[in-house]
Amino acid sequence: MTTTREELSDLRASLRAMLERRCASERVREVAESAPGVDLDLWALLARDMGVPAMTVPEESGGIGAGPEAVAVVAEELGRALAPVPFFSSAVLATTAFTRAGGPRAAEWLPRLAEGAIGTVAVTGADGVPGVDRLDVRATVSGERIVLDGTAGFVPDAEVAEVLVVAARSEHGPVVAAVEPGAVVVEPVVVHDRTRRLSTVRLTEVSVPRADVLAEGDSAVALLAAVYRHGAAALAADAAGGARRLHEMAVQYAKDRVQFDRPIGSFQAVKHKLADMYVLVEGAAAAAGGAAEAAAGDDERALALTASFAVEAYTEVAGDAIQVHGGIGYTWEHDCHLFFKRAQLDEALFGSAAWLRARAAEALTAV
Amino acid sequence: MTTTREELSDLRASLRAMLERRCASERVREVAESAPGVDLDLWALLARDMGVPAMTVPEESGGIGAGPEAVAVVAEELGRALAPVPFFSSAVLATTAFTRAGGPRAAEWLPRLAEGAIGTVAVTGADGVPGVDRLDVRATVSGERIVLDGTAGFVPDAEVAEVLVVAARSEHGPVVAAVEPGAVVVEPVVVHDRTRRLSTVRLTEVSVPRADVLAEGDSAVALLAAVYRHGAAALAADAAGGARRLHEMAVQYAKDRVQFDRPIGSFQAVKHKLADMYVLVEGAAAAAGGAAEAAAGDDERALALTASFAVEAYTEVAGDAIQVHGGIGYTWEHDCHLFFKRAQLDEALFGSAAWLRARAAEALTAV
Amino acid sequence: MTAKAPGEDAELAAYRARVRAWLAEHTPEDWAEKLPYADETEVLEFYRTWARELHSAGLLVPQWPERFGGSGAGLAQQVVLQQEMSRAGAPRPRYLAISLGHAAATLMEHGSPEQQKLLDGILEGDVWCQGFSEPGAGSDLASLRTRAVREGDYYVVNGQKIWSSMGLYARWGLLLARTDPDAPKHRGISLFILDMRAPGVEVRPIRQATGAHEFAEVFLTDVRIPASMLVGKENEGWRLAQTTLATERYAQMVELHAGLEELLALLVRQARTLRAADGGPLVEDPEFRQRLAAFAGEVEVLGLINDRVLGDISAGRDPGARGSILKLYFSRLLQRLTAFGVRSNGLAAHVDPRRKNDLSYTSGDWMLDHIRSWTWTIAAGSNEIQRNIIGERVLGLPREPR
Amino acid sequence: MTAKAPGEDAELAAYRARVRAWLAEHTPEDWAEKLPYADETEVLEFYRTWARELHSAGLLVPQWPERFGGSGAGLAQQVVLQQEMSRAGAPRPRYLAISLGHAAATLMEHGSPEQQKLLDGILEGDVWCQGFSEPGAGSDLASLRTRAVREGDYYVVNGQKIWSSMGLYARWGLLLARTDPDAPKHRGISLFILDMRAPGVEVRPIRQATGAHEFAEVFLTDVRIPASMLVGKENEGWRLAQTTLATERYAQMVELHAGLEELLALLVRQARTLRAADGGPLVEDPEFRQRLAAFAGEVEVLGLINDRVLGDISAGRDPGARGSILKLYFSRLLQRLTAFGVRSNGLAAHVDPRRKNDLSYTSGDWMLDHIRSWTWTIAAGSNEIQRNIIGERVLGLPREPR
Repeated sequence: MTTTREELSDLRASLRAMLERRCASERVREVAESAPGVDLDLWALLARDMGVPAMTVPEESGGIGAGPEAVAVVAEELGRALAPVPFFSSAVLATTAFTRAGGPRAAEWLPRLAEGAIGTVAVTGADGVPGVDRLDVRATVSGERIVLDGTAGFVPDAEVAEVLVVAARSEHGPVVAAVEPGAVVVEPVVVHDRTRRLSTVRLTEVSVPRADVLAEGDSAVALLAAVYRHGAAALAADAAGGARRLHEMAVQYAKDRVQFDRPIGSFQAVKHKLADMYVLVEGAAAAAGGAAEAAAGDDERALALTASFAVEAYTEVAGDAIQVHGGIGYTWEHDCHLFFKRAQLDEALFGSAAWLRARAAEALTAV
Repeated sequence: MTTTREELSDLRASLRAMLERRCASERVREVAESAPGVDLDLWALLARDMGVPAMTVPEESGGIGAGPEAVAVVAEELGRALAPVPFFSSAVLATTAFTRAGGPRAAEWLPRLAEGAIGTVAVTGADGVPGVDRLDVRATVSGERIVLDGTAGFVPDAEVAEVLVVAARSEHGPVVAAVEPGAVVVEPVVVHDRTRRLSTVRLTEVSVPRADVLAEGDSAVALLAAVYRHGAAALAADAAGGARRLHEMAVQYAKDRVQFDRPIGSFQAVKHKLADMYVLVEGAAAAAGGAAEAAAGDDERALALTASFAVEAYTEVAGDAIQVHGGIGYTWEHDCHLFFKRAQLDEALFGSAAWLRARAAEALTAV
Repeated sequence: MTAKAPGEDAELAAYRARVRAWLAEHTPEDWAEKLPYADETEVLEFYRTWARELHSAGLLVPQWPERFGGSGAGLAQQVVLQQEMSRAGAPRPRYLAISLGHAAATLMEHGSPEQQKLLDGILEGDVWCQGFSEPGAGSDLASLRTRAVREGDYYVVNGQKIWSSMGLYARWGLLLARTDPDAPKHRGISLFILDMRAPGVEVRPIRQATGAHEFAEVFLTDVRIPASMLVGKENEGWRLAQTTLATERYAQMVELHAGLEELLALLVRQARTLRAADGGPLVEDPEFRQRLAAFAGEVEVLGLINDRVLGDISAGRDPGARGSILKLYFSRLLQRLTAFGVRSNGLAAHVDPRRKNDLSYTSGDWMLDHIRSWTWTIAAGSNEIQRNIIGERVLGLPREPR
Repeated sequence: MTAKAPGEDAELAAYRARVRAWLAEHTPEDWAEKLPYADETEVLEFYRTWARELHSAGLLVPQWPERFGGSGAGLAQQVVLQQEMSRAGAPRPRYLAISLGHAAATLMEHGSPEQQKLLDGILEGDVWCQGFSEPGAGSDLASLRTRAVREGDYYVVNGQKIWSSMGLYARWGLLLARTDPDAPKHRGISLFILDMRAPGVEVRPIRQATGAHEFAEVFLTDVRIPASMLVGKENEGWRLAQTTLATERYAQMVELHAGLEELLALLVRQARTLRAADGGPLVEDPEFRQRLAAFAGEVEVLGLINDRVLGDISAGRDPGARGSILKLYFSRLLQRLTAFGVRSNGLAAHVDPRRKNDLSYTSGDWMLDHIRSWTWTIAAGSNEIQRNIIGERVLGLPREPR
């Protein structure tokens, strides 16, 4: 589905309005301090009133099938609000996995995901790094079933997921299967960024029927590559949204805060820092747009180049924002550190900037 | 020989005074545009009046045997003046080689070098990179003689050298020998930095008597390592001296140049850049001192860490100095570019910053 | 550069094929090797000829409106043209950069019909220069002192210009001069078209750190400029020059971006034979690869930012001060990328090919390209000025007290 | 740290052996694992005990003059002590940083005999805090508004302090307050010793981004400070605080430098089991190695700069404003090095060990250490202020117009 510029602009405005109402930073902090650490009410609202989870689900599977620009807009606004909702895990990762897999399990799950059911993927190594060669779950064939053993680390929203897509290595290449949450052990891992919930997922002789296998061999490789790409693109958009918000905060502070009888924003040291940050913010926004296109277009090189730029720009902007705010920006009560920690996690999750660049370098140096 | 702080300070002052008189930038430009591109008159003067080449030669070999601090002071002042003299090639590289070699050839050459005779070393690969494994000259034994074949690149002052110390690879490890200039082909290589003269040295079946072999095997490895270390330390000092001079120029310009009805140095954009440059300048000076100590003390790790810092700081200061000077600093008539090009060459010559760091990493990660 | 609307693909592909075929047939051989060693007159003649040839194929200024000799080509076609010129290794007429860019934009937007006739000369290869900066007015351009006094049908101009790009080679110049000495700084300045052959115009080359003479000083002594060569209204030259400069920056960026991609491609080719610090092939060195990819990412994102800006412009939306963003971003990227090229090439980057003429910033002589990058961080509003513009005009931060 | 005079070697080696033996015997076990999870009172008691133990061995303040309880140890011994504490993994009494540093320096240099008696308490583990910044006076410290009015033998103090390091735990405080409201900014300020248990002193913790409470707000309502607790002369507190702060910075740097070396060593140990972006061992990755060596070079050079400064001080030469250089250099290095630690450790760096107390910047929790680095770039004169100081006081550049 293509979207006009005006539609995108409307989407952004209405989503921002809702999030400013329902997901102010007090609410983010409240969710962070309580179980399950995910704002299920907000998620339900986003599903019901805005159709957010449906946007990434194809029309033929009961979704809206929005284009990459629209998905990027949603991810940006969620990042801007630090929204603790399972958009990344469910609407991006799990939805991409089922969409690429097709078949009966996709037909079963995609309509539910579109309505707000939560899925996630366990497709990284124990250290949370993506890549078929980095998986620490092994699959062995046992008659008509496949048995999974091992660990996937830093799995998002596994505590609240109703279905997990698990990737494993086997003798015949990778295997991707849908697994019920009851079959695995989910151990929460508390990270500094409290707006995201991550877990270690352990599988001990988890026996899966053939029917739950979503992909094998080459098609599993392609499915996983797509999941990694869309994941990186979503994090890039999250970064672009967060960076812009932080920059707005810093600019406002620089206009308000007076030192040496002048607003600090009148000093070149601060003004020029804010200008450099703005370049990064505009770059991150352009990069997030490019990453969304590249993910949809299966362009590995462009995806890696743009996504790595965006997440790294976010960490830089976040650090500079603290510096501009001075002591105040370093307090627990101020929101700077929430963005800072999310920025750092965006950079590391589902493939760091360095991991992405290593992939880009493959394409750049291919003869 | 140890030197007091006051003696060092006197040395610096008298050398600076002489160089300001005899090696102003007009003179540097004049030498650069004419053959042989080396200021032999100035070198003779430095030898006669200041004992500069004698400082690196041990007392027992007819020199002064000054300590590393004094040598660093000399290299700094020569770098500050962009002096086109064979200090690096002859007083540092060749003198270190003969001193470490000892024996009859050293006894012959060290007193001459101390008086200002010019020697150099051809101990790098064709690409000018140091390292026993990077040599592109091969040595084969032929009866009582050794035959050298191959190329050494970017050899300093080979056009005016009266003796060359050549390193070669052989079946039994490296060989280092003293070679007469007449036995080799010297092809000048014009580099952007016109204050240094570099050449490609080609050897075709150059037959050397056993007596001219300065070191073989492990002792050759040690000799070469010492030459590389002292070379890097001298370039670090050159960098420290040049960086400080450039910074002084930039500070003065920032005080004098008025834009928007104010001296540009009153703007934080310029003021803070000059402050950051000053940190680099002070760092380069401390690093050059550390590098001199480390070279004398055979401390590979400290040498690599400090020398790489200094030469890289110089390139940064040089770039920033152009920026502070604006358009004027970008003209041929202004001296900024002379320093800039020398800074770049200091970084690359005799092992780049990256090359040095690769060596430091060996020491840093050794179990 | 991404984002091609699906509908355009076939048409664009046909355009690409046509451009590629033409360039394959017409691109001069060995120009990149020979031209830098040629005399300036030869170089100028080469570019005049090449510009005329390009124009005859509709490839010099496809983006110009038809009435001025272009074909009103859109952004996508411009991008394709630049990509194909990179691919073919075709010369870009850099001596004509101001002629085809800022001068042409000024004439088209603000010129009288008489002035617009000069566009024909541009298509014939006339070099234009800029007379903006003065010895006392660099970053603080508005404090310029060159005076233009109306005397009947003429303005009589006296003063001195510096950093006049292409000044040494120019047939015409865009000149800023003060026409009202009593007005506040920005207000009393007018924009003129200066005949560089007029009596009283003296040009002296400025030799740059690269050895080239891209810039010149221009001395103006009782130079008589016909009043018909005043562009726009008297005393409104400042605003006029600023807006055309800004617009021009966006258009130019398509070519600048293509240049960065050329530098990256060159570096990858070189890395196949260069060695890393540990002696292994540079192209396989993880540090080189990480940095290469980081630079490629920055280049990619520059293209995306510019796509957005050009998209806004072609949709009639104000791009705001994003020209400052682009200049700041591009110039710093060019500076760091060329530094990376120098380092990657080791001592080979230091060898001086002793070229006589090369105004390119993508000459492949990494050291000169690196040095030349300072023209981008200093000229046409230094990066410090660009940061002020972004801070004050875009972000609304308070000005400094004077 | 290099440059040991040849004569000292045997003596220093003996000192090193003695320190090493003592630390091997006395360093508390598992403190680094347990202490961050302990209650604040336990932590304070731990550090008090440890400080007393160190002092009994002459290792708490060897650099202090003998008359105050030290042994007048020189720079070389201090460096050795720091190196050996790093090597032994011994706790550094960071809660006492101000007590042993700035407070002690102030008392020794400017304190009356009565005031100097407080040094005994410091050696017993008394925590001191600073009351300098105010909500409206951060970077612009001289515009502080807390008032101290002389009434007989007392000063009555009213006002509010913020970013008071160790405020929550302090027995005593160094307080800057305005005693002459009519004097120009810097002139009317005095320095006091504040009894944190005095009536009218209220301390509220500030929770930082790391979760720790290193800083506090201090509210002062009609607090009566005996006139004998005025340090130096009335209205000269500003200069006094500045000079002791500067001197202190040099001495502190020996320990800070040792901390950076600990971080580097930790990172090398971790890199042996971590993996690079391409899946290989991180410790063998050329990019990691280049960056590691670059950081190690910066750490090495910081030590060398500080050696020079301390050499100047001990020879009675004015180190100038090199304190600003050291702070600028150290804080940026710490920030970038901890960022590198975060990146190198991948997602493991994000796991929150949920510690209750950790004021260290070398905790090994790279993310928290990284966040904490902003206290160094912001507090005690932000880096922007340090650059102004270097530009104006060292380089003599003109001040900005006000």
